[in-house]
Amino acid sequence: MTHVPSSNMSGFAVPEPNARPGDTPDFSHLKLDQNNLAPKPDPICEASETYGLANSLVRVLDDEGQAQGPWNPQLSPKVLREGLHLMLKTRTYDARMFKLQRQGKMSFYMKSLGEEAISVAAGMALRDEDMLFPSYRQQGLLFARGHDMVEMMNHCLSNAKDPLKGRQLPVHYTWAKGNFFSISGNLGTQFPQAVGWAMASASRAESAVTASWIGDGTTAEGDFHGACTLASVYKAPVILNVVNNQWAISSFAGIAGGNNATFAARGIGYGLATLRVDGNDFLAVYAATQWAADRGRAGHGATLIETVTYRADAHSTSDDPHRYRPKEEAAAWPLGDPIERLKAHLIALGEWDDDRHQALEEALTKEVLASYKKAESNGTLRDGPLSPIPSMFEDVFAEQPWHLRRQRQDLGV
Amino acid sequence: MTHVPSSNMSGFAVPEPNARPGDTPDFSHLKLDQNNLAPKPDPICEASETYGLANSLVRVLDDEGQAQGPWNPQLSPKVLREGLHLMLKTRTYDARMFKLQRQGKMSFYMKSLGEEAISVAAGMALRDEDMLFPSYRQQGLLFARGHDMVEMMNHCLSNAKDPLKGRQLPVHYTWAKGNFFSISGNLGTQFPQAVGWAMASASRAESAVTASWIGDGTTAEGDFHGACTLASVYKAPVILNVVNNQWAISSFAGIAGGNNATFAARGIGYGLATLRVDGNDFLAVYAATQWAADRGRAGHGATLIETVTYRADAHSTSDDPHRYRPKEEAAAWPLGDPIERLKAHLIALGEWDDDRHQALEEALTKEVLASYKKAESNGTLRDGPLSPIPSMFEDVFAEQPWHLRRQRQDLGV
Amino acid sequence: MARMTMIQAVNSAHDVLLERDDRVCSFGEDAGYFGGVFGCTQGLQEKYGKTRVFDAPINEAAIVAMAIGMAANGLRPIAEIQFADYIFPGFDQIVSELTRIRYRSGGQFTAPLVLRSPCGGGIYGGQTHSMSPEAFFTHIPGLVVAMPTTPYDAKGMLIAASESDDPVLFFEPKRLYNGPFDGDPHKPALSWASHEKGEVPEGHYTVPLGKAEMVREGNALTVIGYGTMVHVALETARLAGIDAEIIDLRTIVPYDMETIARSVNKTGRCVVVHEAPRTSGFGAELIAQIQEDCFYALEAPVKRVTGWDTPYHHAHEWSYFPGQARLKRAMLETLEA
Amino acid sequence: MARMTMIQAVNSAHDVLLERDDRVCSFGEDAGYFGGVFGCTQGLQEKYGKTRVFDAPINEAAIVAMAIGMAANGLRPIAEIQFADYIFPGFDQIVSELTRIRYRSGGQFTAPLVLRSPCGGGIYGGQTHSMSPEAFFTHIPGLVVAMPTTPYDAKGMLIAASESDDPVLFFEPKRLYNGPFDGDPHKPALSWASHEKGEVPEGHYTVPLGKAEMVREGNALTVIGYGTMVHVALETARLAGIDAEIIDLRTIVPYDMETIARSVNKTGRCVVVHEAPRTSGFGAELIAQIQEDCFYALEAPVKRVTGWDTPYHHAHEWSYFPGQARLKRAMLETLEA
Ligand SMILES: Cc1ncc(C[n+]2csc(CCOP(=O)(O)OP(=O)(O)O)c2C)c(N)n1
Ligand SMILES: Cc1ncc(C[n+]2csc(CCOP(=O)(O)OP(=O)(O)O)c2C)c(N)n1
Ligand SMILES: [Mg+2]
Ligand SMILES: [Mg+2]
Repeated sequence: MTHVPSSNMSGFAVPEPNARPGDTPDFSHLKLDQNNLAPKPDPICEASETYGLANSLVRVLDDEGQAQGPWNPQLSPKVLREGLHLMLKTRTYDARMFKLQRQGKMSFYMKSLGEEAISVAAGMALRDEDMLFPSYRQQGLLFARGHDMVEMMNHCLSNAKDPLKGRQLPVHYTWAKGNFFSISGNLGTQFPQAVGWAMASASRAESAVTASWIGDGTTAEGDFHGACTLASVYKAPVILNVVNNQWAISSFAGIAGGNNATFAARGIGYGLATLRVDGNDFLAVYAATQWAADRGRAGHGATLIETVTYRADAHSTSDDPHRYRPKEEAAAWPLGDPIERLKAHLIALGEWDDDRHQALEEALTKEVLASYKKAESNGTLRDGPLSPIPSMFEDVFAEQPWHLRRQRQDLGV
Repeated sequence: MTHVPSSNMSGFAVPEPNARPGDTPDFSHLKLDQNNLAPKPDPICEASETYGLANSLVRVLDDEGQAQGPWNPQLSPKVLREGLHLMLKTRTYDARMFKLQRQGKMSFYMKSLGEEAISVAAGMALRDEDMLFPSYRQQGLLFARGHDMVEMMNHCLSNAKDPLKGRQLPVHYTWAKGNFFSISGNLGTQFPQAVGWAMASASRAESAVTASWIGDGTTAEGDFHGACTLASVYKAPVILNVVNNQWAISSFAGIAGGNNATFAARGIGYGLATLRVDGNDFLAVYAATQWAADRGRAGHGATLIETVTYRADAHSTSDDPHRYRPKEEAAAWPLGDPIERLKAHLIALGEWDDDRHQALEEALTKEVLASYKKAESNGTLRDGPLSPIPSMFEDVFAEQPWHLRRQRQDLGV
Repeated sequence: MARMTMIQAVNSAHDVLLERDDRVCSFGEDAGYFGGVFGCTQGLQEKYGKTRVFDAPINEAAIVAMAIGMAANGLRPIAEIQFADYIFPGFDQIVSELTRIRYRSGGQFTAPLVLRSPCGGGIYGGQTHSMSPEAFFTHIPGLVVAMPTTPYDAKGMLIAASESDDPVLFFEPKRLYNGPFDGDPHKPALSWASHEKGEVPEGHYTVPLGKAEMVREGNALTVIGYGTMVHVALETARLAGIDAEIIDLRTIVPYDMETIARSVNKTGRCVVVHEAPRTSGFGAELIAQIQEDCFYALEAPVKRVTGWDTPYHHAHEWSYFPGQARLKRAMLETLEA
Repeated sequence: MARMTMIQAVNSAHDVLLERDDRVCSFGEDAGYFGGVFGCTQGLQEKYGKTRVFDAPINEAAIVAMAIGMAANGLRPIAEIQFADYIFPGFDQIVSELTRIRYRSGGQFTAPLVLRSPCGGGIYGGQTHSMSPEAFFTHIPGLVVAMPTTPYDAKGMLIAASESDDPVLFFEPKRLYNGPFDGDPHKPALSWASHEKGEVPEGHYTVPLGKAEMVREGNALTVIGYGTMVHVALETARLAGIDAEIIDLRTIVPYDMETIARSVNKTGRCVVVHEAPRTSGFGAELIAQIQEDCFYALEAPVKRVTGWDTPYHHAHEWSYFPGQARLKRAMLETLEA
């Protein structure tokens, strides 16, 4: 028998990231430098055939901007340019909105800088009928679905035309017509709801699948487990995406258990198909989403996808990332920038060039500014006009009960 | 690209057990007939070295009652007889208490018939200092720790000497002196608490480990995930046991996702050491527990153990299993009966015989009866005496606040 | 008309709903093949198939969340929480999600669904099978909370709940499942067969939510309760010969303040009763509103007869349960105050 | 004596506790290296090490459960729930476990620990960063619920909470973190430096739990509140020139009924205020008890000034927040009733 010392505890372990402010960024633990290409099983394979992929990394775009390997979705240059356009649109929008928050035009904002491929590629790979249950960092889905930028801004400005009537923090969009669910401020709650939605679709024999997104930190919530359990038990046509951007707010993925296993590997224990994907690779995200959607549509159940990426800016307008991670960390991120990578690929294909890129950037800047002007004319949180005050008391119930009527009267509105 | 039909949903899946009342029992899906012996890694190995064991089955006692393979804990005949004694004691106690409930002596009871090895072997393999956070079906732990049977019965009878002052349903024991935590009626809550306890032990550099138990059905709760996450993140010296007895109440393990992966495999996603163990094999449970305890004591963190067993009788005194599973299912259980198997092993070793077994059974029956007589003399729920009524208002807070004092006065006690 | 137990009435409501409306589905722990640990959905899986009536994993948060997703996507789920004591893992999905979806989405999404759960004590269930947690839920904007007192109401209210466009939390007093219970544990158990509200029509009917029922008229004082306590109040008044007016709230939120105020303004005296602990129990809300709306009519303080601020005691169940003796004393004190 | 913000006072309480008692540890989401999103534990990990002050996974149930296990095993954890709005995933561990362990084990195990959480609105946090969920917790037997109003109380009460043998839920009104707030959003923000209760001793002291503070004496009516609303009440009374007696409850449960009754019996009129929704808010409990204990002294109904029965509105935050105008009107109506 092994000799085991009877007491060698010096306290429990509290994992720390490789680098804190002042340290040199270090992503070696992620083992992202694997050069062998991940295989691509049939989407209607047994879940167990995907387990190797939980510790691998689905990539299409190599470091030279070439698309290769079995996961190459073989998209037309037109679709690729569309992807680039949408990612750049998302980024331009984010940058402007962030600034406007700083100028007091809205109460709050959250960017998706560096993570644009995750939402845009998924949004493009899915069908319009497919339902989306996002977190607060997939605004790219809205652009991919063609949502109106002015309406998005109306929401963020909490103005009189905010479709959410000023009731939600900025970036907590809802867009029923776009099959985009109401974003919650409570982490993870949407994950099991998405499974319920998917089951309802399946019960009517519809072909739509449902996709949901949560962050690495949020995987720790009980609702993550609830969702995986439901998805497994009922073989629901759902795509459960974990966006591993390495950080929650100030705590790194290791505080969610990410040091000891990949998040994709969580799927193995439920018998779910699992993929670990280069989240900064537009083509890989597109292909993985398509694969999972095909699987779900074919009645083969759910897929858990971990997209490996990096949150390149602050968590939200409320925080300063330089207080908990090295300033240089974003630049050192080994999977690069999703826009730069797709751009390089298009250029390598001869389907894009720097001039067109610059022109696109300028056009988008103008579009965002013009939209903002329009939205601002509908009001801002600071200066109004806002939604009518009596609407505060509406939509609590289908019909206003006596006590809310009284309260409205109490307020004198 | 694979051709995927665009709509072939005919509803989501709702898994069903292989056999319902009237059907022939069928356990083929469990793949329990594997003959190759599971390897035994060093307890301080990397967690990944155990992953194969999540889909294997740690066994020591073969079908002929011979102990074999690397997991053989090489216990002395004395210890083996002790194990047999304790399992039989548990079973005798259970049988009597169940009957007494039927006779109205107590409000409720739950047996552990067929699962005695899981609690007794673990209880014996652990040290007295090790902390236990059981569910309601590990009464064998109390016997293994030498708890007083009369006190146990006092609790179940809710009488004047019930250490829990009549406040808890029967079988929801607490025994602080025996390092046995307060059993909760709320499923799964003890699992993450156990991790906290283990962390506190570790923070004082104590050598004690903590063990907890939940059922297959309970793995679906969020607290299962919370416990695994905490255990993984903080490398806590904890043993997380999933007792897979195939059934929750009327719903089978598949409703917790057990059709699509083993419960042991859940550990892989957290980077926990994982073992799947023949739960009706006293020696295997002993060895696995010892292995996990060694690992925890050595500072190598948590182990998730699935013990595969079968709930051979009703869920509790409130249900009739023949309404949801075949009458013959228990008899068809391929892993046999833990007591019969250990008995056969001892007999094969020449360390036991049928006469001694019968004598032991008779002695235990007498012991249980005598204990019951004593306990009954302290009162029963039906006839009293019970704990003093004013004690209803004690132990809510450390000191009784004014409102509880008032309420006590209101009741006139 | 058939006599039904409350279990049969609940079952019949499901049957009617499942039959009439494709969108209705029903699930919960042990609720499928087995038909629920109390039998409320018995026989329905066989009748309507596995995707209409089915077992759920033991995860109350996931059960609520699944129901939300389904309801938002056009179904009309009725989910069972096996015991009200076990609803708390799902509390976040109820507080933060279910009851806010209509509001936060500006009406773009709704989640019309019913959560059913057996509540209350009186069956020696101890602290984890006896809770009456309704008060927690009455503090959540956007949730209808209801509790029937008879088989007739159980069926009619459950149908109304499922047809409502609001989420409804539907508590069923398990002590009333098989018969009315007047709070005296020493009497032989009564059955619904002998109770007029045990008469339950087979088909579709509704009992409207938000409307209390005056179950006894009187002039001396008003007693307000719901669920089991209504039966206790009726028998207490009868035995003590008190001219009490007794209101069965039926829907706890939104409560029927009109009926309450009318009665209290008439009697000038009031007692509220519930099984749940006293502090911040729903009685507090009723009293706060009654003293606001009926202050000048009140001739005595409104008394509360409630469970104690302790977990539900197992062995001393009948010292915990606010039975006839306590209610009678409170009524007499209120009359004499 | 040093002037401190409420954040610094909370931090200082931790520092004192961690320094004096090995058993104290502190954790929460972002609470370790970063020191919490509001900075309440800033600098403490560096000072006391990673196993005393550390980050927790984003799972509030697991945070509560871990704290329970640690407390039962001899530690004195102080766990942070990042926002009170996010406490609900941990609700079951609080209702079913934390608050029952002493009771159900017959006193063999206890779980003395503190859960801290910033609550309340006034920072445009919308419906998920503004809740005042205290009422839910006041209905749970076995839980002390407290909310400080000043830096001085925050430190003294937090130390008392950690030294108490009962589990304490400690809500910190985040709108008061950096300065007192009287409910007028148009005034420039005040700082604690200019407030006498911003004076906070460096070392150990306690402010006892269960004791209210009379923060203003008066004869015309009693106003009862806690947290931010106390500052609103003080300023409202001052500006309106109403001779109000104002009680800062400080500990919500068990509440200091003696102080309340003494005041209401004196003034005969009362208003209760809280930010939480009205229905089944804690005001209901206070009123129920006041009308029971002070019925014959009351000259007018007790009014509630509260948040509405809706989620906390984002854009119309100041129409949701029960500010001076609403409070003044209620006070005047109560005086005139
Ligand atoms: C239930 C709950 N707990 C805590 C929070 C506070 N919070 C908001 S975002 C966040 C970090 C989330 O990190 P991650 O899941 O990795 O997502 P990311 O922001 O990186 O996209 C936290 C702790 C919350 N919103 N909800
Ligand atoms: C939170 C919670 N939900 C539901 C229940 C009701 N319940 C009690 S035991 C049980 C089945 C548990 O099955 P399993 O975990 O497999 O344990 P076993 O009884 O087989 O040992 C259920 C659903 C409960 N006690 N707690
Ligand atoms: Mg993240
Ligand atoms: Mg089981």
